[in-house]
This record gives sequence, structure tokens and C-alpha cells, in this order.
Amino acid sequence: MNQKTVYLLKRVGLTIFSLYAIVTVIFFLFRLVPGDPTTAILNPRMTEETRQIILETYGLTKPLHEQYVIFIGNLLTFNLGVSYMNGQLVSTLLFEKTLNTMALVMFALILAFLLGPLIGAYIAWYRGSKVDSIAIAILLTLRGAPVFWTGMLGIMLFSFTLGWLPPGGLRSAGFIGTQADKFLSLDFLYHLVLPLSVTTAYFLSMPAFVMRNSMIDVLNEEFIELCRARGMSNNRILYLHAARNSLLPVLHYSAVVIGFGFGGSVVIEVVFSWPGLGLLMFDAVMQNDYPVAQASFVMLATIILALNLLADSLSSFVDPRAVVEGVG
Amino acid sequence: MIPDTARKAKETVASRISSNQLLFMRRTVEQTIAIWRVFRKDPFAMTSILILVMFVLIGIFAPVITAYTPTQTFITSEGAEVLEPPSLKHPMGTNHISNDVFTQWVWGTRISIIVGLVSGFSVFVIGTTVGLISGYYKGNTDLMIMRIVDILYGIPAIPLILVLAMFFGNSLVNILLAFMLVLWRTMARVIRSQTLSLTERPFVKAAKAIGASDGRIIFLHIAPNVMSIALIQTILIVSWAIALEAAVSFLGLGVTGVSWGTMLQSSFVTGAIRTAWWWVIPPGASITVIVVSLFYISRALEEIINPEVSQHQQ
Amino acid sequence: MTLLELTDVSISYSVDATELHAVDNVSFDAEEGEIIGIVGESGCGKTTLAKSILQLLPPNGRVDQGEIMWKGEDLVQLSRKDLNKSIRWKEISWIAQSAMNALDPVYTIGAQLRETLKIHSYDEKPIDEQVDYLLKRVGIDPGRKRNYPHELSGGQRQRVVIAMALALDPPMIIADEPTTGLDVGIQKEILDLITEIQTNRGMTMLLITHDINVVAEIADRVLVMYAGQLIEQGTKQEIFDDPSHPYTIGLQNAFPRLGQRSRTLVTIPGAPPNLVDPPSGCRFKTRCPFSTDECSIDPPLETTSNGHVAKCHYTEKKDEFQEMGQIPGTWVDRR
Amino acid sequence: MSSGPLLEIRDLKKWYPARTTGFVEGLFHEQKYLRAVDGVSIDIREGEILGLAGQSGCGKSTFGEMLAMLTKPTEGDIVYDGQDVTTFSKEEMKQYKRKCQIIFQDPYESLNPRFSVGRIVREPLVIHGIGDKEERDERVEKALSDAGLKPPESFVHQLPSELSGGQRQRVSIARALVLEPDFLIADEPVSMLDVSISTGILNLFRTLQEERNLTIVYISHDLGTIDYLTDRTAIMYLGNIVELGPTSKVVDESAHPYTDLLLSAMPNPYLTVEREDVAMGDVPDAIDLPSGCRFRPDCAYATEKCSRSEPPLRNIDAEQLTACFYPINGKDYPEE
Repeated sequence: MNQKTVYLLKRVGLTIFSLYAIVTVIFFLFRLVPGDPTTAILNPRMTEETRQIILETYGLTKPLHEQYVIFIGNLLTFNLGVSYMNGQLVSTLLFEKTLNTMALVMFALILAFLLGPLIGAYIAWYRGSKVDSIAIAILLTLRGAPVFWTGMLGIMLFSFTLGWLPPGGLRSAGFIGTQADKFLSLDFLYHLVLPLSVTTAYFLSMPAFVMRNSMIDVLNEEFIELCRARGMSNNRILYLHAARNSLLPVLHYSAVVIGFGFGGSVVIEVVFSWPGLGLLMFDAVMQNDYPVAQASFVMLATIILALNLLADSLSSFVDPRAVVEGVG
Repeated sequence: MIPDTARKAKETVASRISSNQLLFMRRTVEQTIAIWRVFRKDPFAMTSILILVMFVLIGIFAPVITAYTPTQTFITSEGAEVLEPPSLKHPMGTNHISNDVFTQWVWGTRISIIVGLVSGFSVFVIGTTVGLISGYYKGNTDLMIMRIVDILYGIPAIPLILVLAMFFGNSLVNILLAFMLVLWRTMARVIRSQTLSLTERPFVKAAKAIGASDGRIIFLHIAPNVMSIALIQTILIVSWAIALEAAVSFLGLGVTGVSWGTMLQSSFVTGAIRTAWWWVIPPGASITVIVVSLFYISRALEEIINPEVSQHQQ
Repeated sequence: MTLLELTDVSISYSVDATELHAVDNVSFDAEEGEIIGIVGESGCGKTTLAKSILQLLPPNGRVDQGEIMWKGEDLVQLSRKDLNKSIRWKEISWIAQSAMNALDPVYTIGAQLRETLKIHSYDEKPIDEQVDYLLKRVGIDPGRKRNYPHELSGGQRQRVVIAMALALDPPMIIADEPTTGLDVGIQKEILDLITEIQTNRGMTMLLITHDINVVAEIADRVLVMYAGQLIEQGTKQEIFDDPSHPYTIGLQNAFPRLGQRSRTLVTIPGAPPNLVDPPSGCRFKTRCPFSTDECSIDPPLETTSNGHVAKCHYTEKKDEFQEMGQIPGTWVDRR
Repeated sequence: MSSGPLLEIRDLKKWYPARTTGFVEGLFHEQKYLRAVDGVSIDIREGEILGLAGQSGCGKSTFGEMLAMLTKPTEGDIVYDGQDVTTFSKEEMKQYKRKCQIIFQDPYESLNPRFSVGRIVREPLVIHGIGDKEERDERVEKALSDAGLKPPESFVHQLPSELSGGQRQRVSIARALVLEPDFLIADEPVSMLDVSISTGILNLFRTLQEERNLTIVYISHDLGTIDYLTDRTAIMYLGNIVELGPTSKVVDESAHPYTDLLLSAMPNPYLTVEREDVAMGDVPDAIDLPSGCRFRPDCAYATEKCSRSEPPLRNIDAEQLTACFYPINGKDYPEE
């Protein structure tokens, strides 16, 4: 087993451990709430029939450790119980909403991690010039403005005043189509434009800044001088050498951006009434629908950890030294 | 030693001590001038400081600035002055229940500043201590702390606050606790990596070789060299805390009472954003301006610590 | 045939508002097949001078005056495009100092060698064949071309840098402190490799170093630099056996010599002058034990014997200086 | 002080667990070790300057750090004043650290950038609670002038960033002298300085030894400075001493083939002893060591006997020791 696979195995192990820890925290959080735990679970407005399902699936009367084993068992078999709100199975609800969130936030993250470094590399080369200071001002403002506020401004401008785009939602009312159509139809894109551009603009500045700063460090390195001595053009140095070396810090920093991205999906989806995990969790919390809130939280955490793992494994390909630094 | 030479020796040593304080003052003056020169050279940083000072003043003198109270309603003979555009009487117009938007905006400043400063300070204390300890005492403590930080990185900020608010209610204390729990992870990681590199430096080894205790080494040798990085990170944490508070109160789980976030929330929920631009723009704009100003100040401080090669390549 | 000819070259860096005059009108030329050693302590401007030849100065550095003629063409006036196309690496190549990060860490050493050949559209041989030849030439097993720089030892990395410098078989190589920071065993290997390559390819070489022993071992002609000025120039034999400038004398008596334990080493008191506003006259006068009032006039470059030149008013008293220079007492700080 | 040697070091070892590729592998293969220092025994005499020479990776710095108890030895004992330092309690260790001081290689990194020079040199006194404020200031100024920083009061209030490399190294020396130690470990103190400044530091070591009878362990890869400064020299290779004796003998009549190789590798225009030109590579890593003599793979004189057993460090005349069956300087005690 060469070093790279070992490094990746360790990272996978760590991710699973982190997820397990989060799940355990959630378990205790939901059980050790002040007051009698059962009342917290059994919401008074509930129909008798859902109450039975809950009592049976969670085995709430059993001692804590047995509940824990059942809880973990349920999680592993995707038996996430039933939503108080509409009695639907949480797992089906979860799957559908996750797809919607991925369509928006994942797409925005990919765009941000493509555009961001390009912009960062460009302004790094022209640091200290006017281009640099203007670009920084714009990026900082995009990062500083709360994403839901920019969303609101976007809706005010493009939907209400100009009328070009819908104020929210995933597709127009009465749209019929197969599962795949949902994401490929023109109507979906029509709805996606505004939320996607706002979200991408919000994520864009983090990779851009990290790229700019690490580019500036790299451009002071010895081997860049040797590249110039070898007669390389500025562009070749900038993109093939400096940018390539700067990707590692950008990937390392991605863990923060991914965390922000999916954390922020709640507000983004509320503003654009985008039926994703964020909105689902928001509604669940509003109506004390614990199974749904708990499941969507764990789902969000899983996505974030999985993406962090992906970024980590990518970094070992982008930069051979990443493996040597080992874990942690 | 003949008595008078001893006295003379003592006297010169004593005079030199007073010059010690003189020297210390000279050096601190020199340092402030150096910082001032960097700030003066950077117009963005200068305006940012002015903006922040302005907001703090607004926060403190809120009752003096506005005659009205945030929740005061204005009902005249023809009915409540609802959703009125900016006028002399209401510089920022009124909202859906005829509160004066300007007053709400002024009072909202307080919440943001309090949340920002309190979270910033507490995360500074927790994050720096944890970072110092886990960076210095490598081995198991470090491994454990870093695993906890990895786990925290897996937990998204806003959903966690939602869950905490769901259980423990959304009092100011709960919100601040939730912020601290979520924000200290970046500070800890930054300080830890800085501490790791410092402990390898020979001047720390030298201190150990002389027989200095761990505590002395951490707080006298490593901490001062970490403070500048910690300050920059704290400024970023303050800006994140302000943005986070706005987001949480936008979701309706924010602090009771009026804050910029709640203003945006009610303007959104009542669908007033169709028309009432004067109600939507000020709170969002002020959050943006504060966060951007904090960014510029942290960039200027970073320039002092490791000046970028600012000339651009030919 | 003179390949390189520098006349009155002055270079300065602009740092914040101040001007640092790193090099002050230096002139020298390099004949074909010669190894020229440029020796001097840190901050004397030797690396700056070398970098100006290939116009590798950082953005805040520039050549204020003087010409750098390469085969009759002034490199200072050349545009960056022409420099890249015809001079850099084709005519003059460079061996970097710190072997640690002279190579790009994210590309294999094979890829970096191929890139060097490709940029100058090398076509004498298939590129891969030339890469293998170059690696064998510097004693590295071609099988390692898929390794990354961090997988090689310091010595091996330095050999790859030398292989890269040889890639286009340029008439001149500038080696900037090629052995500094390397372990003593590897230093010897690298020096042997450089001399062996130089002898059988007849290459001209500029060797920049602070270690006079290295220069003494392999250089033909020696240039001694101090505080941005060229203060002595001559053949190796003249410089080591018959130095005339007090600084060169002091430098030689400061270097330990294996086996000569009884000779107490000399310390040159004081420190090199600040180059933001360099002192008038001889820049060594405050530290020189033989300085007189006349030294406050800028000494000309006086020739003592054919080609052996020193920037000192009293070159004729060099024997006396050499005698007194060995006694540490003469160098005691007279402040 | 007792008439015997200042420090007796017996079979000192420092083994670092070699980086096995993974936790899983660690279980199956037995744990491999990087043997940085592998059984070094030497007596350090009071008032002498002992040179410790060798290529990078031979363990000389690790040995120095173990003397200063910065690194805990894996095995072996360091006897100082009749007691084994490795068994010291926290309090006893603190007293030992008063007597033993260490200086490091990098002048820019061995001083806390935020402390003024005065505070740096005063710190050892504060840590060990010596004297009151007056007495401390006096001792600081005395230490600074002893280290060649005259007039001391002009340096006390400066920051390290305001000093040159040579001056900073002198501040480190002053910090080491202020506690009036019995012995000083100098780990490559001049290798980062310009030559004309480093001779000043070397001459300072010589005066300190003459005036204060200070014992100095001088660690360096540069045999030129070793030859100039030290009374006795130990040549280290792969964690072991391969030759030990008066510096003049070790340099002029080297007994071990590795010493001769090391000396011939030095660029040296003033050749006093004709040396045969031999190629020399990196030091192999000290994990998978060859059987018998460690230098065997690179030794021109190796015989079959060299691969069977490891030659012990033994006397080949009254003062000179070597770890080689066939000393190349012709001297040899009959097999005792």
C-alpha cells in the first residue's frame, strides 16, 4: 500500500469518526433536553397514529443506552421515522430535498471554486495596481453583504421591478415532468439563475482571496526566479507554475467554504423559497418536528464531511507534498 | 569597592533604569507611528476606522439621536402612517406597523456591536488558549483537540444555532454561546499552527534550556508572538458574528427586540420588499459596511506583519 | 574572444522612499572558457550584479547606468521578449543557490527538464533522450525523472539544477553559491562536477560565493567585492599569494587554514557601510588599519601587475600590508 | 571541582521511531528506529574545548541537545559532579541547567524578537531567582561586555531586529554567560555568519576558556574552525564516535579512514597534507545499518573482518582513539 492510499484511508477513517461523533452529539442533544425527554419528542398536536409509530420506532420508554442502539440502527438503515408535519417518511422527504439543495449550493460551490482562483490569480499578478484595489473592493463587498440581503435586493430588482426572473421557488406552478426533467428543463434554469448568481457571488470571494494571498507568497519563491531565468513568458509562469502551486492552500481552505456554503443554505433557501434541505430544516425547527430537524441536520453534516474528504483527497493529487505532510 | 565609586556605580545604574522606561515609551511611540503610517497610506483602512467609530457612537448615543422609540407607532387622524417613503419626519420612512425605520436602524446598531464584540472577545480568549496549549503540548492533547476541531468543522453554523435555539430558546446568552461554540474552531486552528512553528524556533528551545517552566514559555515567549495573528483573526470573527446574528434573526430565531436582522425578517415576511426599498436597504447596507470595514482593517494589520511585495511584475 | 563585458554598471533598489545603491560602477569582462570567481561577504552586491546580467532583478531593482555587453549586444536595452527568446538559457544559464526550493515542487524533475527544452524548441535530439542524457551526465539515474523534488536529497536536487543549466549547452553559466547550505561531502561532489563539466565543454562560468576556499580551488580569475564595489581583480594566483587591497588581505587572514593552528585568525572590526547613503572616498576606510586622510578621496582602480587591479591609493605598499595584516593586533578596533 | 572529568557520558543513545507507513503496518513488522545517537561514551574534561565534527545527520546536534537535557536520552547516563543527570528530578534538573548552557546556530531565530537585549540576558536570572533588580542589571551589563558587546548600555535597550548577525550571536553568548555556567554547548555557532565576523566569535570562545576555565563543546561540520579552535576532537559518523583525540593528531595523523575522507573533501588551497581525491556522497540514513562497521560500505580499506564485527572505540596511543581495526596512520597498540 503506497503512502497515498494510506493517507486517504486515514482521512476516510477520520471522517467516519467525525460523523459518528456528530450523530452521538445530536442523539444526546435531542434526549437530554431540559424537562422530560418524552414530551419533547411527543408533540401534543400529533395524530394518535403517528404517535404510535414514533413510540415504536424510537422505543422511547427503554433506558438510554438501548435507545442509543436503536437510534444508530435506525440511522444506518435509513429508517428515520416519520415527520410530524405531514406524516411522510422522513427518508423519502430527505432524499428529494437533498437533491434540490445540491442543485443550488453544489453548483454554486463548483462555480466559485472555478472562477474564484482565476480571479485571485489575475489580481495577484497585478497586486498593488488599480485593478487589484477595485477587485478587492468588489470581492469584499460581495463577501461582506449578508447573502439573504443580496437575495432580497436581487428579487426586488429582477423580479418585482424588472420582472425578468421569478422571485423564488424551484419551478413554475403546474409544471409536470419526470424526475430528470425537474433539473434539466428550461423552466428550472429560469428559476435557478437568480439564486445561483447570488450564492456564487457570495462564495466567490473566499477562494479568490486565498488564491491571491498564496499566489503572492509563491511568486516570491526561488523556483519562480529560475523559471524567469529559463526564459518563460509571464503567462506560463503565472498559470502553469504559480497558480498550480497555489491550489493546495485553496483546497485546504475549502473546508471552511463548504461549511459556510451548506450552513448558509438555510437562509438562501428561505429567501428564494427554494425547497431544499435548508428550508426543510427551517420549517421543521419552526414546528418542533424533531425527526425531520434531526435527520436534515445529520444529512447536512454528512454532505459537508464528505465534501471535505473529497477536497482532501483532491489535494493529494494537486500537490504531491500534501501526502508527505501526513494527517492533521 | 571604595565607597564613593560604589555609590557612583549605583547612581549610574539607577539613572539608567529611568531611561529604561523612557526607552520603552520611545519604542511604543515608534510602533504606533509605524502603524499610523501604514494606515494613513491605505485610504480604505482609514475610512474603515472612521466608519466603525461612527457606528459605535451611534450605538452608544442611540437615545440621543432619535426622539422616538423603536416600537413606537404613529397613528394620525387618517390612520397609521404605514409603509411611508422617507420624509422629513421619518428620514427612513416607516414599516408595516408604522414604526420609524430610522429609529429601529439606530437601535439595531447596538445589538450588532454587542454581539460582535462579545463573540469576538470570547472566541479570542478560548481559541487562543486552546490553540496555544494544543500547539505547545503536542501528542495526545493536540490530537484530541484537533479531532474536536475537525468534528466542529463538520457542523454547519446556522443549522446548529437553529437546533440550539429550538431547544434552549433564543435568548441573547444562548445565541452568544452558540456563536462561541461555532466560531472558535478557526481561531484555534490558526493559533495552533502558529504555535507549532514557534515551538520549533531556537529561542523557545533556548528558554527551555535555561530551565524556564512551560507556563512561562507559553505566556511570555509564544503568546506575545502570536497576538498579532490572533488580533487579525478576532477582527474576522467579529465580522462573522455580526453577519451570523443578522442571518439568525432573519430566520426569526434571533435576539428578542429590534435588530437589523429582525428588520429584514419582518420586511421579507410581510412581502414589503415589493415596494418598501427604504425599509430593506439601510439595515443590510450597514451590516455590509461594517463587515467590509473590519476586513479592510484586518488586511491593513496583516500588511504590517508581513508586508506583501506590492510592486506588480512587469 | 570576450563573451561578456560589463562597463560602469550601477544598480540600485528602491525600498519605500529610500534608494539602496547595491552596486557602484563595476566593470569586468569574461573571456571564453574562463571560470571567474566573484567573492565577497553578504550584502556586497555580488548576487545583484550577477542577476542584472540576465535582467532577473526584482521589480524594485534597476540598472541605473552602465552597459552589459554580450557578444556586442547590450542586454540592459533588450526587451523582455528578446531576452527570453535568444539570451536566457540559450546563451547564459543559471545554477540557483538553495537547492532546497530551486525546483518547482509540484512537477517531476523530468517534466521540468522537458519544459526547459520545449520552451526553446530544442530539436537536436528527441527531448526524452536529451533529458535522460542530461541526468546521466550529472550522475543521476534517469529512472528517477518521475520523482518529485521533495523525494530527492539536497545533493541530488542540486545536480538536477546543474543538469537543467546544461540543457541547451549555453556558452556561459552563472552559478550563484552552488554549494552553500550543502553538506561538506556533497559540496566536494558538486564542485568536482562543475569543474569537470567546465573543462571538457570549455564553458565560461561566473561562480558567486562567500567562501574564498571554494574560489581558490576552482576559479581562474577572482573578483573581490566589498560594499557594492569591485575592490580587487586578478588571477587566482595573484589574489591569493600577492593580495594588495587591505580588505582582501584581512579576508584571507580571517579564513582558517587546515593544519596551521598556531596562526591566530584576524577579525575585521566594524561592519560594512550602509548603502542607502554610502560614505565618500574609499568605503573600507573606517575599518582599514592602514587608512589615512587621503583615503577620503575615492581611490582609482590602480593596476599593480598585468591585469591585477585594486581600488586603493597604496597598492605599492602591499607587501607591508600583507606582513602587518597577519598580526591580529593591527586589526584591533581603533575607534 | 573534583579532579575527575567534568562530565562522564556512558553509552548514550537516542533512537527515534522510524515513520512506519501506517498503524496497520506498525503491528506486523517490528518497529524500526532511526538511531540518531547510538551508544556514545566520552569523558569531557574541565576547561577543555572539545570539538564534535561530522556531516549533517551524524547525530552531533542531537548529542549536544541531550547534554543540555533538551532531548531525553533513550538510554545511557550523563554523570555530572558524581550524579547521573538522566535520573534528576525537576528541581535537580533546574539546578543542572544553571551549570550547562547552549547556543544555537541561527542568530536570527535564537532571540525572542519581542524582548529587548537587556530583558533577554536578564531572563535566566529571573528564572533562577538570582539577585535583586540592581544586582541583575549589573550582571547583565557584565555579561554583555564579556561577550564583546561594548559599551553594554548602548545595547541593553535595543531589539534583536536592530542588531547584526554577529551581534545577535554575542547576545546569545551573554545570555549563556550570565549564570556563570560550568560548561557551554555551542551548536554550529558561526556557520551562518560571514567569516570576518565569525573569527571574532571563535576568538571570544578561546578567551572565555582561558579566563574562566569554561569547558566548551563546539559542534560543527566545518573542520577548518574545529582545527583552529578545539583542543580535542571527536569525529562522529552515523550516531557513533569513530575517532577521538587531540585535534592536531586527528587532523595531521588521522587514524580512521572516514576522518581522512572528511578532511580531503574540504576545499583547501593551502594543502599541508597531501590527500588522495576520493568521491564522497550523502550520509546513508541510520535506520537499516550495515552489519559490522558502519563505514564499511564506503570504506576503501574494508576487509571481511570489518563486516563481521563492529570495531570498538579503542586507544591506539596514549591520547588518540579510533573505531577501526586497521588505523590508517600506522599506529596501533598490540591487541590487548
